[in-house]
Amino acid sequence: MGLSAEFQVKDEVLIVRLSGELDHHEAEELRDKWKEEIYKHGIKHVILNLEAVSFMDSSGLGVVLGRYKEVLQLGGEMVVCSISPPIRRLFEMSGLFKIIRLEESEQFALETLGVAS
Amino acid sequence: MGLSAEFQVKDEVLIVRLSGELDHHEAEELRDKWKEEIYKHGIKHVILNLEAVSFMDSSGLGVVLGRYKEVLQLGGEMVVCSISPPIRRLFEMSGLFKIIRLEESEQFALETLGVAS
Amino acid sequence: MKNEMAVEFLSVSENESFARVTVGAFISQLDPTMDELTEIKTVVSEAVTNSIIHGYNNEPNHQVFIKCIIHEGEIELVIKDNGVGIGDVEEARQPLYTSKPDLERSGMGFTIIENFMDTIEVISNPGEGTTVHMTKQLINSKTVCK
Amino acid sequence: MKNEMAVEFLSVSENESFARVTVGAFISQLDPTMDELTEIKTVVSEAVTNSIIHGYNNEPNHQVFIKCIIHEGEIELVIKDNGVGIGDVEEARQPLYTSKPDLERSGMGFTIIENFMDTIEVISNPGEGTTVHMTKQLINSKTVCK
Ligand SMILES: Nc1ncnc2c1ncn2[C@@H]1O[C@H](COP(=O)(O)OP(=O)(O)O)[C@@H](O)[C@H]1O
Ligand SMILES: Nc1ncnc2c1ncn2[C@@H]1O[C@H](COP(=O)(O)OP(=O)(O)O)[C@@H](O)[C@H]1O
Repeated sequence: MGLSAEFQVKDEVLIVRLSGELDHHEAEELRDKWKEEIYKHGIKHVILNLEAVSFMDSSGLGVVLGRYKEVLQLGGEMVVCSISPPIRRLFEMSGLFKIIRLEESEQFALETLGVAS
Repeated sequence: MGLSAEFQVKDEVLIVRLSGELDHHEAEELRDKWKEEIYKHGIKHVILNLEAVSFMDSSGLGVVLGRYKEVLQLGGEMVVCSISPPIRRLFEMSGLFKIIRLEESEQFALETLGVAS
Repeated sequence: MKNEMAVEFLSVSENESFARVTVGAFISQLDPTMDELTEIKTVVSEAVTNSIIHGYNNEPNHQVFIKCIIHEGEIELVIKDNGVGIGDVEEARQPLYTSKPDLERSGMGFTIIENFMDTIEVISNPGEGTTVHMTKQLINSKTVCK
Repeated sequence: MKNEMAVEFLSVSENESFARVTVGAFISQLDPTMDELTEIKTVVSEAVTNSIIHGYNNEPNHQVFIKCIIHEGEIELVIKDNGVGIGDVEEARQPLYTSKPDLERSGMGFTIIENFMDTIEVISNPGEGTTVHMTKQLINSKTVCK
């Protein structure tokens, strides 16, 4: 079924909406596209919307962590939203919520970053 | 995903509605239930509604042929309806439409058998 | 892209749908049409069912083998058992021929395989099991390659 | 019911999802919960990915092996490669440990497997490949049996 990624920029926030299955096979292509979006638009924060992700494993965690580090260097924040219970467990297991903030919806996440819509 | 079968009697017509996958594994159980319904209710004709059948192979053709022969002995007719293109091809390949009539919908099939609804 | 897999499983009827899903998932890498996917799944179902009920006479403790190779839009599919084998392959391949009419077999298995695949070869001898070797070129992939 | 299957395939990343679907289809015979199905698929993904990128260093021409046995609600799963093997298994199993940080590995593969399965045993030596042997008892089946 594969993975598809949609990117949208609002002020200095990059919104990343993923759908499908995020495994090692999909992770590499996603990393390249995502990196490009971060540097092309000169953004600061990233909101990762996982609502439509039906499967994710530790390779997915790897890409998220990689982008987190980049955003940190830009002085920004990463916020993840609309996460399903199984993926939430992966994030919890690996302590990712200590560094990446969780919000219920994209809307909430945007507001916490000071972006009106 | 398996197969489920729903039986309904209208006058002397037995309506059989199948949904799911009809292969050899499912065929045996279906045969027993279907036979029982034919003889329990003293019916004459059978309408087979295949609308919700997502997969069927030659083992499925075998069960249908088996019931056709029983209905023939009861002096009745078998009508099949709401058949998808792939299953239609199976019926065509095996010449089943020479002996089993095809109708578009259950409603049409009932009317051709003289049952008002 | 070339890719290859082999799967084996016990000769129980529960595994007929497992075999369909497995081969279906593998060939979906070639991006087949819905019709092509259905055709391949049907073919797998026919050959695996034959191994279980004819090859192994419905005994549950034997192995059925599938090998699938995909290469530039062509599917090569081999389904094999170590069962009783077939004495007269030509007769067995006739439409409506079945050696087990009591089991409500339609005798259409081989005919369906012939219709849905480009080539089929049946290698079998009594006591030596049966190997069904099939190929099919997918339409889209063909157009793309030429 | 006892059932058993074995599948092998080339060490290419396209086959990670194939492996998940195949094992998922097989264990669905035990009627697992959605959570249990996701857990098993995740575990398959972790171990198969490890064989491909660590065991075979991303070389596409090697074989990955999976064996799955289901018996009274218990799943036994073995995922194996003939790759480079692991020198220090204990270190490898530490959370966040990875030998390939450059590939953006999270080092969470073994930890996830440990969390999602009841038991995991890793048999590996440098140059001798890696075998990951896991078991899991499904909840419903357990309740029904006792
Ligand atoms: N794997 C097999 N092992 C032994 N005999 C087989 C096998 N496959 C097919 N046959 C023989 O070929 C005949 C025709 O097969 P097929 O066309 O699939 O019809 P059916 O399965 O309905 O009998 C079978 O009845 C059987 O005698
Ligand atoms: N099949 C394997 N072959 C060789 N080394 C492996 C294998 N599986 C795991 N390893 C080693 O164990 C380490 C930890 O694995 P894991 O927890 O899955 O994290 P990651 O895959 O993110 O590195 C890997 O970095 C690798 O060094």
